[in-house]
Amino acid sequence: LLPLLQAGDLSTMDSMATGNCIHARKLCLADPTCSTPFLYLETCFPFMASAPQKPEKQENCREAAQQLKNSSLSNCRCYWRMKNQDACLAIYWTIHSTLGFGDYDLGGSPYKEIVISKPWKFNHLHLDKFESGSQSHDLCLKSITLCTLNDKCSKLRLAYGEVCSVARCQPQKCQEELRVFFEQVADHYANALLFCPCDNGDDVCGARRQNTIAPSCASPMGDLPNCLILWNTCLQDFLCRSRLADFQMYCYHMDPPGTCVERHSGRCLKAYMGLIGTVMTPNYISNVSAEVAVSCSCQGSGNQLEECKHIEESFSRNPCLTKAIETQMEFHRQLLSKSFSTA
Amino acid sequence: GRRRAQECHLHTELVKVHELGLGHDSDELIRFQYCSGACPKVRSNHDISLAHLLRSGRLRLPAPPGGGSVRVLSHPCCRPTAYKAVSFMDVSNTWRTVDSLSAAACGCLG
Amino acid sequence: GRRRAQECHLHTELVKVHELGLGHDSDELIRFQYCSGACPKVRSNHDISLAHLLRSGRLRLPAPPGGGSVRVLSHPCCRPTAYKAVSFMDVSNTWRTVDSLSAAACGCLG
Amino acid sequence: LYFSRDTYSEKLYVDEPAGTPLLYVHALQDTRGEVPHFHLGQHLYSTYRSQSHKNDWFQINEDTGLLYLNQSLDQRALEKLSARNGGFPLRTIYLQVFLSPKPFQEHECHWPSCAKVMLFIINATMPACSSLKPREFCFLETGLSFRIKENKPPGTFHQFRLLPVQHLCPNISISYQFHRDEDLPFHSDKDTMEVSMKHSLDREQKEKYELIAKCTVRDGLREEDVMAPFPVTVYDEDDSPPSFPTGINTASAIVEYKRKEGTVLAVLQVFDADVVPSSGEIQRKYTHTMLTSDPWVTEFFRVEHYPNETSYTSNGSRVRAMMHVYKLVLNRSLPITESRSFQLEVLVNDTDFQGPRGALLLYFNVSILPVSIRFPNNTYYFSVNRNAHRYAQIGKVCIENCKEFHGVNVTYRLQSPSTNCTALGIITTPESTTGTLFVNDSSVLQRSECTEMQYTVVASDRQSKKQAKTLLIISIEGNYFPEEEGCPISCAVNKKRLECEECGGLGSLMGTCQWTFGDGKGISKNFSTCTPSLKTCPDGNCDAVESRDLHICPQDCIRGEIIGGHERGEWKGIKAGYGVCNCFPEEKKCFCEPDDDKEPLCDEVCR
Repeated sequence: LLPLLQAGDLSTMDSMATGNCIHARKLCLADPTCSTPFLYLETCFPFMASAPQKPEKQENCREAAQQLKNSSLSNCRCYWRMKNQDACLAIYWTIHSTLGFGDYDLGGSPYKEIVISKPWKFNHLHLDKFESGSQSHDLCLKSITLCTLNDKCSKLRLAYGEVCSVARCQPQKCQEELRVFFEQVADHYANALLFCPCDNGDDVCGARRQNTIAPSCASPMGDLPNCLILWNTCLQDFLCRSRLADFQMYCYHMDPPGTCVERHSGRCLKAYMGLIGTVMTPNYISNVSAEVAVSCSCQGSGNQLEECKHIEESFSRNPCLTKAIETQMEFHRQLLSKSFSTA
Repeated sequence: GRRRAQECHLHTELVKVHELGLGHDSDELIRFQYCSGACPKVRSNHDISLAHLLRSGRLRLPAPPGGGSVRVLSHPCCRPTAYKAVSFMDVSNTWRTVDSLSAAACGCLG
Repeated sequence: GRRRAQECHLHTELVKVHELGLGHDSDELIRFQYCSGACPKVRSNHDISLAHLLRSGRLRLPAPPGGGSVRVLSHPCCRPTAYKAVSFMDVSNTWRTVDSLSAAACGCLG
Repeated sequence: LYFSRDTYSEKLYVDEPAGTPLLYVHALQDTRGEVPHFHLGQHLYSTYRSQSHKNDWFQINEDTGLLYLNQSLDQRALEKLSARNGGFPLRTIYLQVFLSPKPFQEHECHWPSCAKVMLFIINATMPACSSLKPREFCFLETGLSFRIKENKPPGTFHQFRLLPVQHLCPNISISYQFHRDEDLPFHSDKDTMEVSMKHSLDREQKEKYELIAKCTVRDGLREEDVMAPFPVTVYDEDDSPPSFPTGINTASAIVEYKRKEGTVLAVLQVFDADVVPSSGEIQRKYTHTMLTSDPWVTEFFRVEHYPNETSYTSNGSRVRAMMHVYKLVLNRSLPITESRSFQLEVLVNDTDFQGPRGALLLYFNVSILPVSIRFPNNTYYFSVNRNAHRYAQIGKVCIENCKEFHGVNVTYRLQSPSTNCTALGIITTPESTTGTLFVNDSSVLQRSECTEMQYTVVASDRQSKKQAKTLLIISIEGNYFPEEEGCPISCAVNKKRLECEECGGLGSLMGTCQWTFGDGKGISKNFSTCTPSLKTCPDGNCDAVESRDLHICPQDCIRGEIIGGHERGEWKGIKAGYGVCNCFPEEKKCFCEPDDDKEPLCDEVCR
């Protein structure tokens, strides 16, 4: 069996340059048997399978895709923090978008993520100096303080904080800066900020956690859109589509069903955070609950109520996601409350 | 080195938002940067004379009606030459941004 | 008007040349102009917070090794923005000119 | 023809022998007499669709819909398939099953004419029967869920047996039935273990059946029951015509004072028991047209359509439906002279509904009343203090029902018989149709010979040129006292109460500014400040007079920088401030800071 190129346990670093789709495209263009079908495929529909196309055009596009099955392109992937991520994703979906399984199964994630998780060390004493005054055991506040104490985290957080502020909210820019934050900040800071535990009934902590991604600016609450419409809007933007495919693969496809693959839980949370800043931004449903959901409803779904519920429940009733979040919160409870006991 | 530490430069202090005296209520910490330090190098004839007149008491400055001391400076002042905004979540979990709250660079001015 | 007096503006003082402390010896009087006054209109959020942090004692400034006061200004400084030379005859009746001795205009800087 | 499920699934162990039956797919008829033919896609897929592989291992019986192993899936075959799975272990194989005579294109797998088959690969040989738990004989973990279209012929849509397990352990006795299956439209046959519909279904009666399937496993003396949910969703068809929920198809619309574009004049509702077409297409398929040939009507009126999903109770459960709201709205502002009555018919058409009664008529009885411009009383009396500064607001005049008017453009102006003692001006506030009187020339007030002013106020409607007039008498009171030296022209500049109340400023009524105390609770709407008139400033509204000159009330009108703890007004001004807010209109700048601001500490620290 092929070695499992998966989270954390890959000893040798698969160099980012070779496996990605930009590189694969260069190789393909140098080989006429590959470049001809690929260049044709680029004219098909850049990234959306359900674009209304004339039947014979769809047939030729599928033919072109089949011809590329054994090329380096059909195996290429993209990386989270790579340069020109957008260009890479565009190439990926040029290959993969003709072969969807209907509109609700995006067939695998474009991202290959080598998660090298370094144990998280932070200076308890330095932190306690600021926490000593306050008796609050608000671990979400503590994770914010930890971010403030870290140059990069603080800078990235202020960057989105400014364009998401009430007096100057620019939804588009706010979403963009949120994406930059979750892409570039070290995973453990992002995890601590987003998956910090709150004691039952501590609605102040819960409200802080719910508002940390500035929902009132990033996704202003009009009346809830239908989840199917939201899903299709996401599919039209290949960054959102990529993050959704990533989420679907690592948080929802239970292989085999009913089981959450333990090793995926960290990767699932990364996929979850990847959606923050897109139209399908998930968030906590209230300030007293750790349940998450996407802000959409199934009103007006007609005969597609099941598909709509499927989308809704892949966030709000997803055992693997819920378990991954609970595990992460428990980890932070022990990590962050250690300093209280020593204070 | 030691001399450089005295000269006008950027200092950082972690303060709680409600300590800023702007009326915002938040539990968050922010990085407050300000300028402090001496500006000896660029003094002019005017400064030297002014300092001497002040030191010798030759210049008596009328106290302003509203009380408080009158400000006379016999040297350039160490002040911010650039600012940056600071954002935080207040107690109602609304994101707020305060413009030009923190110094971004310092210089000897005047 | 009554208020304008407190704001940063040009002041004039008639002083003897030797009182300037520049080593010149002359019996002549010269018009020495300098800048003084408040700069309330040019402050920023930074200044308001810095003033509050200083006043509340929240900013403890480490005394510099050489002693003397550490300069932290919580408002722009009233300083000359232009200078002018002053000429006089010294005791040996030789005309002397000292550049940038007197302030020609004032402004709130920083 | 349509599949009764959009996804089928089954477990597949390595090395199961060729010929092992896996599962049945079932098709239901759209119309009687249709005969299903099942075709298997040529490729099988894994996690990544691009790495498909020729399907050499699975076959389907074209007539019975039985999917079976054509060739055993051994270790070598599994490795070959895994190699094309982007580096992930192969856990699930996807197949596509098509329905109809001609094979559908391979990749467009959408229900109802294509279904997905998920085979969960277990990389081990089939366990012995004795080691299987009762549940494993009965149901898969992925669960069951079925789709049946309403009004379609009844048919068989499921078969309970888990074929591979039953093929391996023939002597285990398994039986299935519905838990509490009285008066259900479904029948579970004990022998064939097939489930079929007793009759066609009507979604408007019940759209979701949450059944429980009970499986009884007998192995020798041991008998055990296993339960599993068996949900059936009834799919809708546009088979219900639109109707009036309360029988009301007529509404009256009276237009009097509210004549502004966008004003909602009347509302009617149309109910539709169907939920198709869905929200995406409903605006296109549910059309409404105003049946009028009078261009004037289409110019001044429009109908807006708001479809909302609703639900009602039937047979003990909720059934979704649609409530369509139709609003008659003014499309343009109506002149005050316009007066007419007419009945407007609107044709609402559910174009999706095949049948005669797919359209309805709405009736709006519209009556437009003329309105006149009139002053309530024939003389207004006001007084003004001799020390009032320019822009002091003396009072307001307005025509009868001015608060009611919307979309009517009334302007006010002053006419004065004499020219010497005339100090006032008037400004119109469009939104509230009022005229505000203000001091325009304060020097006149200081002349002792002027004790009274008389004006005629003229209100006119710009569109119809209709006018109304009234008399205005202003008495000039108090004695004039010259102001302190060095006072700023704007009250807002003052930062302390003492300097505030010893000076006047633009807009001050009595010649002196007024100090207002804040509540001192953080950033708050009531901040301390110096104002020309507590009545109008600061009140969060940069009114028509104040917007004439920033010096009057910068607290309400500032657009520039606000420094210190504050919250900006939506368009302009200070909505909330911390401590004392004072402003410098010349510099277009305001400051809000605690008033304990003694002189800054620089001197102690920086000499």
